[in-house]
Amino acid sequence: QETMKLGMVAELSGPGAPAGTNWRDGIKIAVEEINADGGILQNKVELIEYDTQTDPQVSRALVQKAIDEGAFAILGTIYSGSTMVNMLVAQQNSTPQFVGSEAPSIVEKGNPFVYRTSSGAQKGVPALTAYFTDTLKAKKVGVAWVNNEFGKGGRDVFVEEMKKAGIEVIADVASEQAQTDYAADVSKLKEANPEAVFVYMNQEESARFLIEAKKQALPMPLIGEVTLTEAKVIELAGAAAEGAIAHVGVTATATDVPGIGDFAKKFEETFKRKPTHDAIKGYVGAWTTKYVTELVGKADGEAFAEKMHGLCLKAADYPKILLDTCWDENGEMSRPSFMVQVKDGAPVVIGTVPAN
Amino acid sequence: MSAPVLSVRNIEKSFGGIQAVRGVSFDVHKGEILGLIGPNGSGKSTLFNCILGQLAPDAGEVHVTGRNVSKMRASDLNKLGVGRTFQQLSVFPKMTVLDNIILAGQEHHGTMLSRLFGPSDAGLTQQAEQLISFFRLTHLRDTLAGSLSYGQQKLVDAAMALMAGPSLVLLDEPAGGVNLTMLANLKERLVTYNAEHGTTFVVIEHNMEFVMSLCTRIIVLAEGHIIAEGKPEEIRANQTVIDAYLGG
Amino acid sequence: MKRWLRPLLLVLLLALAIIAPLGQGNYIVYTLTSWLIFSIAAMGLNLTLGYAGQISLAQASFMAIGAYTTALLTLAGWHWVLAMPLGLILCFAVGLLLGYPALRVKGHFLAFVTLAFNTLVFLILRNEEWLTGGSYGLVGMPRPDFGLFSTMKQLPFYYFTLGITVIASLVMWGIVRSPWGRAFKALRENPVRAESLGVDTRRITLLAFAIGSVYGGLAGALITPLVQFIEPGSFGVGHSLRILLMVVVGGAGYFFGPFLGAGVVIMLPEMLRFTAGYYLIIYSALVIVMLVFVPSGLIGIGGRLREKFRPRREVRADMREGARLQ
Amino acid sequence: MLELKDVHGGYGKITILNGVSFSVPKASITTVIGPNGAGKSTVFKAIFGLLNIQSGQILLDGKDVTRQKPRQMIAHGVTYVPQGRNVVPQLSVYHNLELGGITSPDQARVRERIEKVMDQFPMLREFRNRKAIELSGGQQKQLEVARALLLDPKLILIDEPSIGLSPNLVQEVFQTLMRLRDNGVTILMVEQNAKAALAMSDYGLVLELGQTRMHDRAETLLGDPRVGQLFLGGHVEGIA
Amino acid sequence: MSQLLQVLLSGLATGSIYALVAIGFTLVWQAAQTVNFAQGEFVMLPAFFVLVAMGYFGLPFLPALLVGLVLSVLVLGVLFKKLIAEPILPHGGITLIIATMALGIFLKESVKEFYSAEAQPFPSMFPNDPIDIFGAVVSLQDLFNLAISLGVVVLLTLFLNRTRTGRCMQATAQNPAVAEILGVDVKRMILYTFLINAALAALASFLITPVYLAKFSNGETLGLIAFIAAIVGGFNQIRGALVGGLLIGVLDNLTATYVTAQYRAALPLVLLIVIIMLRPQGLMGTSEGRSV
Ligand SMILES: Nc1ncnc2c1ncn2[C@@H]1O[C@H](COP(=O)(O)OP(=O)(O)OP(=O)(O)O)[C@@H](O)[C@H]1O
Ligand SMILES: Nc1ncnc2c1ncn2[C@@H]1O[C@H](COP(=O)(O)OP(=O)(O)OP(=O)(O)O)[C@@H](O)[C@H]1O
Ligand SMILES: [Mg+2]
Ligand SMILES: [Mg+2]
Repeated sequence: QETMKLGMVAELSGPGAPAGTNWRDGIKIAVEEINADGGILQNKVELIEYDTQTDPQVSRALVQKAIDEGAFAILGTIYSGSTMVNMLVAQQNSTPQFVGSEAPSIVEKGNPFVYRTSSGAQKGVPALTAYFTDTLKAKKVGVAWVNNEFGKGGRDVFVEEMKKAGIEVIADVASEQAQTDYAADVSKLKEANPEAVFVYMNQEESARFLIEAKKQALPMPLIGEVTLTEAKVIELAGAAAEGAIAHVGVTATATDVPGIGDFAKKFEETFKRKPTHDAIKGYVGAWTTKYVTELVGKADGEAFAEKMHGLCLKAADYPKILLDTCWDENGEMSRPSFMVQVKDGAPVVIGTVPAN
Repeated sequence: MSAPVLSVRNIEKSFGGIQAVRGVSFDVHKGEILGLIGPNGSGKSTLFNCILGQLAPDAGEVHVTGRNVSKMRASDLNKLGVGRTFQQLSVFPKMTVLDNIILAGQEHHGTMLSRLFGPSDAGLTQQAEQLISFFRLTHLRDTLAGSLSYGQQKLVDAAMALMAGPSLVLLDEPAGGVNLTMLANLKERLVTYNAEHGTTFVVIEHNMEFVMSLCTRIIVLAEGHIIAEGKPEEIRANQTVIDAYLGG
Repeated sequence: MKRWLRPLLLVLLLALAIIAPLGQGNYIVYTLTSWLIFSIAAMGLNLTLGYAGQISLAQASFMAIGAYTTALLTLAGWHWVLAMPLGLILCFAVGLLLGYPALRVKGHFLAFVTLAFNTLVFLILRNEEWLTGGSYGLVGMPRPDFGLFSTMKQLPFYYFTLGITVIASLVMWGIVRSPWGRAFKALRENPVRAESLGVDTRRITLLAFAIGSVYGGLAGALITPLVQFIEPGSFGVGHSLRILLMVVVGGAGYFFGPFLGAGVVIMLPEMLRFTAGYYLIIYSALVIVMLVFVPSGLIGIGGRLREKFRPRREVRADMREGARLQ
Repeated sequence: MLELKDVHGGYGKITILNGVSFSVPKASITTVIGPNGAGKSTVFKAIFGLLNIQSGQILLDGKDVTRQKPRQMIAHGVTYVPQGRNVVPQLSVYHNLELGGITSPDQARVRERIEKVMDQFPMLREFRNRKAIELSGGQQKQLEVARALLLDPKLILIDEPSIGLSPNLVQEVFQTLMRLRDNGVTILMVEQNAKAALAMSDYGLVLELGQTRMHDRAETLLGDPRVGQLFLGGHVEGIA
Repeated sequence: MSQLLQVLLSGLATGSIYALVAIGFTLVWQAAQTVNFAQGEFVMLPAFFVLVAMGYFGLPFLPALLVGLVLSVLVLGVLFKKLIAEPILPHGGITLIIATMALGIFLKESVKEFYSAEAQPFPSMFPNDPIDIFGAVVSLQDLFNLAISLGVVVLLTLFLNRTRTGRCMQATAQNPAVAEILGVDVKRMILYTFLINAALAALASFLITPVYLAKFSNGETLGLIAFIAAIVGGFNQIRGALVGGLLIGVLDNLTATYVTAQYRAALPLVLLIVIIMLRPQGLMGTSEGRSV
């Protein structure tokens, strides 16, 4: 029995560390399960970790290193800036790469070897539009976003979507990564007084924003994509998270989906904390690598790419994919998703959104 | 008679309430060795700093060979041939003695660009070594100037002021800490310069033997004013000066 | 050091640099290349900080200017050889500009001004999307092709960078051993005295910044084809601090300090990677330990060791001349 | 009182002192002379614990004090006024003076003494609230000398007090030192202003190349033609 | 109107936090003539001591705070001084600055590896009740922060300038050679400096973390902004840190609200550069005196 190497290249230190470590830990669980299940093509899987320090240049070097050291697939990175660089290397070496990044541009470069583990912003955000038009019947909205490539991507898609839906964006509030003081942001929104605010930030930023919003008693509903209702955000923001709404691709709170419940339980037992969205993404990425490699029948990058495009995996046949999932010819993914709201300090699924 | 080498007109300088220099004027002519003495804090060093552009005077003008240099920067003034030393030791501590002295001369040779492409010592090693050996520092040529003894640094300082071959030199306490034998050599050297090149000197000094035997004329400053002026023997006999400065 | 030892050592080092990447994986070659590039950037800062004593926390922003200029021009179809000099000229001009505050403020105030400048450059790169691609960065810059010699592959690109590093070092060597070098040091040690000796401290200060910046720009111009992707985040204040770290760890004010420093800052984490999550902890601890034991930088380590194992006593130099009073 | 026995020492690997031996009797003034770079200041540093002593012994009242720390030397009743400028730049003149008596348990007495020395050097009173750095060179030196008088030392090491002081103040300082000697304080002084210094001293010490060359009564040294020729400016050597 | 008031008040509240951290910079400068680039991490760490004391040892909040304070003083004060500051200080400021940069990485990464990479909530010492002032909202916590930084500035200024120990500390920083010759216990003065600094960092940590959340990377931005605040205020005056901190807090909020959010980090910097150019010694700083 041989071993097959999986290169996990992620943001284990630097600003991306929270996302990166969750991604890693999700993958760790997946690899453990895969090995218990006989590995990939009867080969044991060895996971090698590479820390990019959240630095794109380092990430590029590390993807190169992982491939030099014999990795047959790459898992990572999460920050779009890094992925944009290192996906070139994987492409040059015809190595399949599952990424956690959500920036639209990743799948627009015609790279056949890069695949998402969650929908990009250009799929996730439009899924929300219906909520603004039908449920809220909003005419004027605001957007508060973190000014990095992640936030900017989401914000651009949102503004575009609103225009299409005929909704006016009357407050467009950018904030810095790792910002701590949201007083100005919130007071600007308060002054503009839109009917709802789309909040697109990373975890702690979301929490700090929510806290300030509560302090200044911001009256309108706050709606986010993925992060805003994550367990971590609720833990950090406490009562201030109450009522926040988000569209979530796949959420650990959707425990009635059997695979998700199992994963969440196992994760909590192993790491003593709740899995985040990033953990699930890593988990799904690792399992997909197994499924697709076995579908192809050998570790071959070209064939893998061939197989991936237009592939749909049903949760019934491939339980660890968690939800029925498809990848299009660009590597973009689609699957059903949820609307979640924080009620009594816990996220509750308030609706499902079909795959788009 | 030609224009004085240095003409100081009505210089005033105060520091937040303290009037250090209160309207001082004097002329120095070519070939003179002028002594500037006065009690501690009478404004001598401040006057030097105003003359040489290290401090901006509140009022007054300075002329060097007839040219108004009041607003001129110290480096340009130096290029006009005005050299100086500071009262406080001011060698470049982490450079060798040789480098210290070459530096003092290099800016007077060639242009900025020619210095970049020319020889690394600007052709000054020999001249610098002569000065070094004159001040009995040959064995310290490649030592960092900061690890010299007080008196030795004082000598390097003086050598630096002389290196560029200036026509007017202002020395602030050149004798302090220098061994008497070496001081006699220094005096000899200043006199030789003065005689051979007509170099003009203005010297602040508290060592009366040195001042009285070196200078051709002396100005006494007290509380920012000139209180006396004259030949050394006149000053030595002047009762005001004795009371204010020399002591009984 | 004996007279023949130094050239011999240099030839040896160069030979080492030539054979080092042979037979290594792409990753090692890539890392060696970034070592050379950061050595260039650190060499520039070493001039500004180590020789001329002007604190600058903005070296990364000059890398950015060099990198973006080269990137935009090569993307527009220019050859690197034409794009790079333009970047350097721009860096020289901006470096002069940044030097102006240094004429007025010193020490930590200067540190602040340069730091603010770095932040400003970062924000412009991020916000002016029409030009710089904003936070998405620029991607797909070609590596220079010289007809017979194409640098597309990792190894040729390494030799290309090595060549440029050698040229840059020779030029730097020329500068620091010329009278300019002496004037830079004089500025560091005692600007008032230097001014009184005819050193035009204004001009020398500005030059210290401008030349140092050009080296930053050159490093940036090389990063562009190396990584083939640039984004504002790679040129933030943190990266300036990292270059500062290289200079001090190597030995500020010593010619070879930057090479050592860049080596440690870039290679050491690579070597420690086997320790998984702990490598940054170990790395930072090692840096601290090193500074405690050789505060003058790694370059001083040889002397320290010699001192330790072969302690020598020297008699005072004037003993030879003999006493005059017996 | 103070005795040095064959002291060797220096900076880093360079040995500057090559066997310095002498003794200083109690309640006397000894002036050290010698060319620039002879090692005069280095001897003071060696005594006060600021130098790396390679071999030899320093005895104070018969007790071995070799390699003791400056703070211990102060506790033994030794104070030191170094060459050059040595003030705390951003503190006021008064607070600089106060630091001179910082080790004394009796602060009331220190305050009294500060008033006394300010009588002696009126400039200090006038400028008591100014920052020390703002003073002129000579004013800073006065501050330093005054600061050394605030404790009741047994032994004062004073390195070229005359640098920068106007002639009347030099006389004032010398007289103060003589008064102190008459009260039983021992004084070891370096002076280039050697004729005046030797004239008020009991003993003289000639140092050259880090070795003691002569050690005798001050009058004897003043009268010695070799000393006069070599160190007191009696003769101008050929100019190189 | 109420928006302007809100922005000003919030700016002051944030500014007082910056001030509290900035004081550490000026203190270390005044007493050791160096810059502690790990200051931000010094403020990040104590909160984690408290979390460990509460989480792993089950202590209630107040005793845990006490444990946090003691540990901070030991680790950031005593250990820092003995292992890093003392050996490196004699070799000049810049070397120590670099060492503290490395220390910053060390602390940050250690917390991340041994505690958590994720942000943690942190309980507040003071009630977080909102108070309405003419339509603008501040929390009680904000008011306490402001009052405490004011108090610290006054106390420290008095200590440094009015007590003999304080002056000995200044003497040690400004001219250690002279201090030593005069019999000042130089090592002890340095120890005092770092002890006070550590205690201050712990205090700042306990006040800030409820708002900022406990996270290993908090020190980066905080340290940088506080450094800038200290400089702008004039490095050599404790009260400068307060003025600098408040100024930056207010400017930042005003810029973000009324001018540009994209460049909110830049505009205050540009203004501050202008200030520095006009007053090179900083807003509250005094000039260092004659140089010739
Ligand atoms: N930068 C300054 N700030 C405040 N006061 C100053 C400054 N420079 C000089 N002074 C004051 O101005 C007066 C004159 O000082 P200056 O240094 O010119 O004296 P001096 O004649 O050279 O004395 P000395 O013989 O002691 O060197 C002194 O009272 C001094 O305290
Ligand atoms: N810090 C130092 N490092 C290395 N060498 C030094 C240091 N200080 C002094 N020296 C050397 O030691 C020798 C003696 O110096 P010292 O200061 O004792 O001389 P000195 O007799 O006091 O001279 P001066 O009359 O000039 O004050 C000199 O040759 C000097 O170069
Ligand atoms: Mg003077
Ligand atoms: Mg001496």
